[in-house]
Amino acid sequence: MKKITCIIRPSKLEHVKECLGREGIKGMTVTHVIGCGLQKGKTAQYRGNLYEIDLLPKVKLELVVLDENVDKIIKLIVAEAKTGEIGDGKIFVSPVENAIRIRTSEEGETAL
Amino acid sequence: MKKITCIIRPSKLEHVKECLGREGIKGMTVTHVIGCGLQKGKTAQYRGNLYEIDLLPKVKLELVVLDENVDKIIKLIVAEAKTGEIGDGKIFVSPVENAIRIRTSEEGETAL
Amino acid sequence: MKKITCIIRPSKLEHVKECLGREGIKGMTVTHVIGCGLQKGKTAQYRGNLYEIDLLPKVKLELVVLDENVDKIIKLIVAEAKTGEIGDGKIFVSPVENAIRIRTSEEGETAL
Amino acid sequence: MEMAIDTIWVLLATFLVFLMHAGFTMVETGFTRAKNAGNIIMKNFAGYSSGVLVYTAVGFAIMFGVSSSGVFGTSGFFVNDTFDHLGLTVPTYAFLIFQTVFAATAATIVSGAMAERTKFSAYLLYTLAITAIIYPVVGHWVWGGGWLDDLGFIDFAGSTVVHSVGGWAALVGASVLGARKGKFTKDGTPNAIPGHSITLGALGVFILWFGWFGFNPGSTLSGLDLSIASIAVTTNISAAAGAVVAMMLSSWRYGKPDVGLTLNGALAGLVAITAGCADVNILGAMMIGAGSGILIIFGVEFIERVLHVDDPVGAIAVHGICGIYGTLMVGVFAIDGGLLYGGGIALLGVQAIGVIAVAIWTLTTTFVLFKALKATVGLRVSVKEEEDGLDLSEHGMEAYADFVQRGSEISY
Amino acid sequence: MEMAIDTIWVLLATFLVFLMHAGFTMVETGFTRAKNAGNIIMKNFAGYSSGVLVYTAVGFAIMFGVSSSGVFGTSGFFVNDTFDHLGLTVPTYAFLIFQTVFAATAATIVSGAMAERTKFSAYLLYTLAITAIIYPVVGHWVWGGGWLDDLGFIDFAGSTVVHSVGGWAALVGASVLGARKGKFTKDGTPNAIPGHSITLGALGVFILWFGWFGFNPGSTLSGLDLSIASIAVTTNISAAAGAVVAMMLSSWRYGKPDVGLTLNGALAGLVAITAGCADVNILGAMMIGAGSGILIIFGVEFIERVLHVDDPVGAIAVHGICGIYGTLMVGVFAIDGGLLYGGGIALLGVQAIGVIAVAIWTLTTTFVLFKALKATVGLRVSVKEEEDGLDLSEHGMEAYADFVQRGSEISY
Amino acid sequence: MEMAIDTIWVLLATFLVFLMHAGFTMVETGFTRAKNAGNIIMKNFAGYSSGVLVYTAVGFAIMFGVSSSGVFGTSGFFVNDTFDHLGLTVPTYAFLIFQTVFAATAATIVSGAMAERTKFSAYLLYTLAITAIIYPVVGHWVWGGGWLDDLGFIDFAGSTVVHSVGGWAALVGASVLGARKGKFTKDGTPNAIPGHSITLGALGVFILWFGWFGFNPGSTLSGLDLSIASIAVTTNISAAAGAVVAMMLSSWRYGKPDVGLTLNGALAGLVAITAGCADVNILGAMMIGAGSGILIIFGVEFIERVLHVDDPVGAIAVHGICGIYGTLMVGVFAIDGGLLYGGGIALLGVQAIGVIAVAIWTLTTTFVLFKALKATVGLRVSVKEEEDGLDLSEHGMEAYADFVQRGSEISY
Ligand SMILES: Nc1ncnc2c1ncn2[C@@H]1O[C@H](COP(=O)(O)OP(=O)(O)O)[C@@H](O)[C@H]1O
Ligand SMILES: Nc1ncnc2c1ncn2[C@@H]1O[C@H](COP(=O)(O)OP(=O)(O)O)[C@@H](O)[C@H]1O
Ligand SMILES: Nc1ncnc2c1ncn2[C@@H]1O[C@H](COP(=O)(O)OP(=O)(O)O)[C@@H](O)[C@H]1O
Repeated sequence: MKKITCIIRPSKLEHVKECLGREGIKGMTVTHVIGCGLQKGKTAQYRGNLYEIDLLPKVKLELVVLDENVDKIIKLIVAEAKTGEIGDGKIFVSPVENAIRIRTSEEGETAL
Repeated sequence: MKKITCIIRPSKLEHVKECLGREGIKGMTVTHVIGCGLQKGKTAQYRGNLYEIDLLPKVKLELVVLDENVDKIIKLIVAEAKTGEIGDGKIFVSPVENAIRIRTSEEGETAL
Repeated sequence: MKKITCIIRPSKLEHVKECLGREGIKGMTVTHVIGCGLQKGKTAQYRGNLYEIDLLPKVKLELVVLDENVDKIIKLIVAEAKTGEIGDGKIFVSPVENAIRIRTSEEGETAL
Repeated sequence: MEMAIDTIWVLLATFLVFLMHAGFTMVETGFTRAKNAGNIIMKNFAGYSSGVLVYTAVGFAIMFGVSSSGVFGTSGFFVNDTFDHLGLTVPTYAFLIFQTVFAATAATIVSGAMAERTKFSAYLLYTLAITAIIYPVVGHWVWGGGWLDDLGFIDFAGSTVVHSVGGWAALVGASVLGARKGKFTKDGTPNAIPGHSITLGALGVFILWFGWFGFNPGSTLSGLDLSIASIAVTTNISAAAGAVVAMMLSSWRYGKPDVGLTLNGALAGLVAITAGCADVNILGAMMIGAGSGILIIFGVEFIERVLHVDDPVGAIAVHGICGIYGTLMVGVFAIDGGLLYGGGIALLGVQAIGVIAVAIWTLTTTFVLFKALKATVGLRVSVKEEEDGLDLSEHGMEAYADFVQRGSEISY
Repeated sequence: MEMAIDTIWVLLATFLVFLMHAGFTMVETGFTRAKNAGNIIMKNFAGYSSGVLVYTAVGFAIMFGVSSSGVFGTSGFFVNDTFDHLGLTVPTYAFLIFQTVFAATAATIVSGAMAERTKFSAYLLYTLAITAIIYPVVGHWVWGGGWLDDLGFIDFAGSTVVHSVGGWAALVGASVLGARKGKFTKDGTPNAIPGHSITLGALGVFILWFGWFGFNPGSTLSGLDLSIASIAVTTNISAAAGAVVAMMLSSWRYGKPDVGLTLNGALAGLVAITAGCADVNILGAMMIGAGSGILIIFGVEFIERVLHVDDPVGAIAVHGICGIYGTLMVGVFAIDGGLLYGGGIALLGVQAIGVIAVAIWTLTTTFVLFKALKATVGLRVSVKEEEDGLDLSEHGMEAYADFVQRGSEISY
Repeated sequence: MEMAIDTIWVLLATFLVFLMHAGFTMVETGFTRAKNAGNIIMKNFAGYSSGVLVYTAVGFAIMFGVSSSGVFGTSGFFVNDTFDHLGLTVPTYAFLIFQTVFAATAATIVSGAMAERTKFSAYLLYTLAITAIIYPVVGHWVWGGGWLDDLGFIDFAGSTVVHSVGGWAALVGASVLGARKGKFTKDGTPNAIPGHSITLGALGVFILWFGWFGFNPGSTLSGLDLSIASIAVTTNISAAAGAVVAMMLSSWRYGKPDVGLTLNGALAGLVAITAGCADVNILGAMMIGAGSGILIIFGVEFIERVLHVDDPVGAIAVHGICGIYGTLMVGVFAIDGGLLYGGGIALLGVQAIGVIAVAIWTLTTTFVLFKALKATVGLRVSVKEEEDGLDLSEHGMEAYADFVQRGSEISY
């Protein structure tokens, strides 16, 4: 099992979620985060003082999936979340050793 | 060291936290997330247009713990966070290579 | 590649971010979380009823970095996020197997 | 021209009292959870709107129609009759609209006490009943030439007629309904369930206080009556005293000055002075207000810890307990006839009779009403719906769609 | 002394109407997204402020100056002339400020319909044009001794003069501008884009309702005119009926009583009664309000699903459709001259002429205006700016800096 | 009947001024951080409430009691005397309550400038002192038959008496207190600390503007005085001009039209016109307002960058600087006696004397007061408490329990 963590643009969330759903990937956990990287921040002003908003709103998707699905999902997300502009985000893959479904106590792959 | 990530119902947070505390597990980090899976979303309406709220509020608990405690904690969480209805959530176990306590610069198991 | 997850005090976020930036570490994802551990909670009152706020606001930084940078970054964060008071937070290091930049489909270390 | 002056005064007072509905709405929504915010708005808003229609059609006639032996009015349904027997100095319509916004006030008090778990349809039916009959009957007794009026009962602007009726109904409603999930632990200790916006709650209290300047001084029904000035003063002072005392007492009892209870303290002072605002002096107003500041703290505790009734916004303590208290205090502090001013206990006795009569009437009718609603349409949403929040389950909406929220986590 | 009474009345009505701008601001911001909250505030606030200056300097003269053959006024620019020809019973300044707050109302209606995508500079220019010329010309026709006035057209407080002008301008503006990104799917189905604070939206509606008690009864321009009482009653009842009917209808059509549409229903009732508030009775008011409650539901659907125009707060349906409807209903329900009261269709015909004339004028002028703005300063922000939100792109600010928000995620 | 008309006018004005406290509360809370929202509410709410009690008991007598050689009043403590020497045309109580809500205004100005770091108990003690003595003495000089009144000093509704007193006290308070943690970097550059709800802040400004229609026109103390109409107009125009100019200037200086400063601009215009609202014409009002729009931008910068004083909501610039400016401008723009209308510099000189005298008095007394508070109960919370937020440390509460917040992260 692997965890796929994607940081994407908030405006892409709905679309990516739908596409994943169409591929049968239904389970995921979503967090509203802020992030920085190459993308330039925005200059804001407040009562005459300028300040930098350099942590920009992003959405983090976490999907724990079977090893064999990893590549397919990554391809799909890359295809659907891309705008080509700096700030499109990243995907990280990391190992997961076990998964448990709380409702049924099932363990391992069947728990996904 | 392992990281136990649990996605549970928000209404179970207090209870699970207390039970963990009673077992001596005090350290954890909590995030308000939204998630989808088998659980059906809700249909909402706004000024005559229907829309699907399919990302439902969940709470994510992250606990980094000693290897020997993993099973005990999982059992406890499964027992306490379960309602038996779809949407109870999942637990994921993943490897952690090191931990550092910022306050003291302690490393490894003693940092937990 | 490793993921460095740091839980720090919200008031240290700006400072840590700047110091990392100065070291050339620009990419990170930030989440507003709440956490508990050794730090004591606060007692709040509402209309005559007391209650414990034991999950205190923290900020979670996630940085995926090259293996060789891990130590340097940890040192830096420990130095900059420390106040010496209980509640300074933790740093966890975990493995990451792959990284993909959505914009360019680059994979691996060049994607960071 | 006299009539114009009186009409202007009554109408402006009406507008202020109307705005109190915004105040109630903000207080109730601010002091409850975000997941029920839209529902509370609807209860107040649709409650006011349907109350207006029903009171105009039925309630007004029962309250101010020609009296049937001092118990209820019988003429003027749909305002289709003269109301000459009232001897008004303003057009009937000015009087009608002033009374309409008052009636809606009595109804809306209950929505706070029953917040976060009541079925919307049941609430609307309750509103119709209280605006059409329960409140107008009491109103008739006291202000419509009924038997309490004849006895010499003094309730200038409605501590009893409006507030205690609302308070009693709230008590019955909240009891029959039961507490919110998570409000009490198994051993009966109350938990804190913090409101979602103290700023909106505070704004609501300010608006209510503002509206009360229409409620009390407006109840002279005449701008030529110069006592409007002293009524404004007593009203303001009692509210201030209620707030200050509640602040100090909450600080002493719970360790820190409690914001919610201080805000409630002002409302307590306003409710308490409502009966006697035209009959007491500055000192009396200060005493009455101070007393209400004490009562609100112990009242909230009493409702919650002794009666184990869950009243999210403290409506029962504010409107019920302080309404009764204020009515009785007229017997003590009235310059003319009060105990402290040599009037003996006669007036106090009459005040007590009024309080008790209204209590019996309201408790009985609302008990039957809520039980009937429970048995028919159902009074309470399901546990699942309560957990999800009434916004989603009753209206299919989210009140704060752009903000990340703490799920339904409650603090217990 | 008569003059004092009238002046007090007009001024207090003015103050209430002024507060309507707070109401509009809260409604429009509450029903749109958090990332545009500051921009909407600025549009309303700066729009009001510059409108005041321009109307005082130019608009007032065009509306109430000595008439040039019933089409527009020609004297009194910068209030530098007498307005004796109006035969006012209040000081010119009282009349001026009352008219000023009215004018700003017409202007502000549009900001809701064009919310979340309009350039701030373009919006300000539009405001100047409507306050200086477009609205004052219509006002002159109906209230300034112009040709519609001569025809016997009845628009007591401005269903047509204020609201339909705002509504038509909103329709043109929103059409020329195009829909918000994500509002319609490729096949034209509308998506829901929920507002960020239903509590602020509801507060706004309460404040608007409150302000309408200045708008309608205040339009007598005299406190000695006792019809202020019945005007207050018809106003209140129509709003209540609009809300109740919209609630029931939305519940029947969409499954659950919709909070946003119920709030809109009250506004619909208020707009609709504005023309006839002084000429209909309680029953007429109830009918007019009920009808507007139906119209608002179908109107919102029509604008969105048939015209495919994106109006985030429903301004076109509320002010445009219900404004026209209310104006026509005067021809039906007016006690004196209405179709149902034996007056034949004469009045109805005149009302229709007025509606059509105002429509033609407003559609033409605002079409030219918005096209001109589009061609010069530009009417719409860039896609990127729209995505980031206008707070950031137009004002470099965040409205809710301490809260974690859901990015720019919209529900489609 | 004359008395009735005057009384109605004064009372309604009182109610509007009362509502300004809601406005202040919303502005101050909106422009500061969520973690201090409850505390700011308490400061305003409890400050008003205790101010009412203290002013009624003591302040009113010092302000309007029989004068001791023009310096302070000496009779009527606890309103236990006649105030016949004032020659009022309204009941004493009407005058009392009008003055009470005014007094509380002066006090509350300071809470914004000292927000987010002041001890609650110290703030309350300050409130008592300013309402009981500091403000009433100034009031006596100008409005109570004191020496400035005798000199011919014109401050119609209180640019100096109310606003500059509040402004000076705010300056002293904020200076003695020191800046909020993180407000200035080590080299003294100011950082932005954005407020938590621009919508509530804007609502507050609208409410304040609304209340000002009681503040200024109400200060005639007579509804028979037809200048109430022109006062309403000058008030409105100055506010509008202040907002428009501040918007343009902020846009030019900082790149984009700043929402917070535009809102402040309107308040600046309101404060500035308060002294001369009855003595200038439309053009004068426009000039005064426009000037205040410039002053507010540079004033805020001056306070922050030159004086290095941290005033979270801009109270010192709005009330202090614009209060002084407005008072002086009476000497320039007064139709009767102003420099521009051939009156020479006599009036301007008197105005300057008044401004200076009030400055000396207020600076001295508040300096002693704040130093004394600092030395005894302590003026400032601990660094830890400030970081956690005053809601938690002073009241043990959370203002927005259901929302995920950005911790105490500030933008620097
Ligand atoms: N090294 C990293 N670790 C964790 N998150 C990162 C890292 N680099 C980028 N991110 C996340 O990805 C987002 C987009 O990255 P950015 O460098 O701005 O653009 P791009 O992905 O197009 O190169 C950032 O806002 C941040 O949330
Ligand atoms: N594969 C997954 N990866 C990450 N999170 C998941 C995954 N599957 C489920 N979740 C999380 O668990 C929650 C509950 O899952 P769901 O399938 O609805 O019910 P159940 O756990 O009872 O089967 C989801 O809302 C989501 O947050
Ligand atoms: N075992 C753990 N797993 C995950 N997060 C933890 C763990 N222990 C602590 N934390 C996080 O670190 C924060 C600080 O920890 P705490 O024990 O209070 O202080 P300190 O780090 O100074 O020992 C907690 O609020 C929590 O968010």
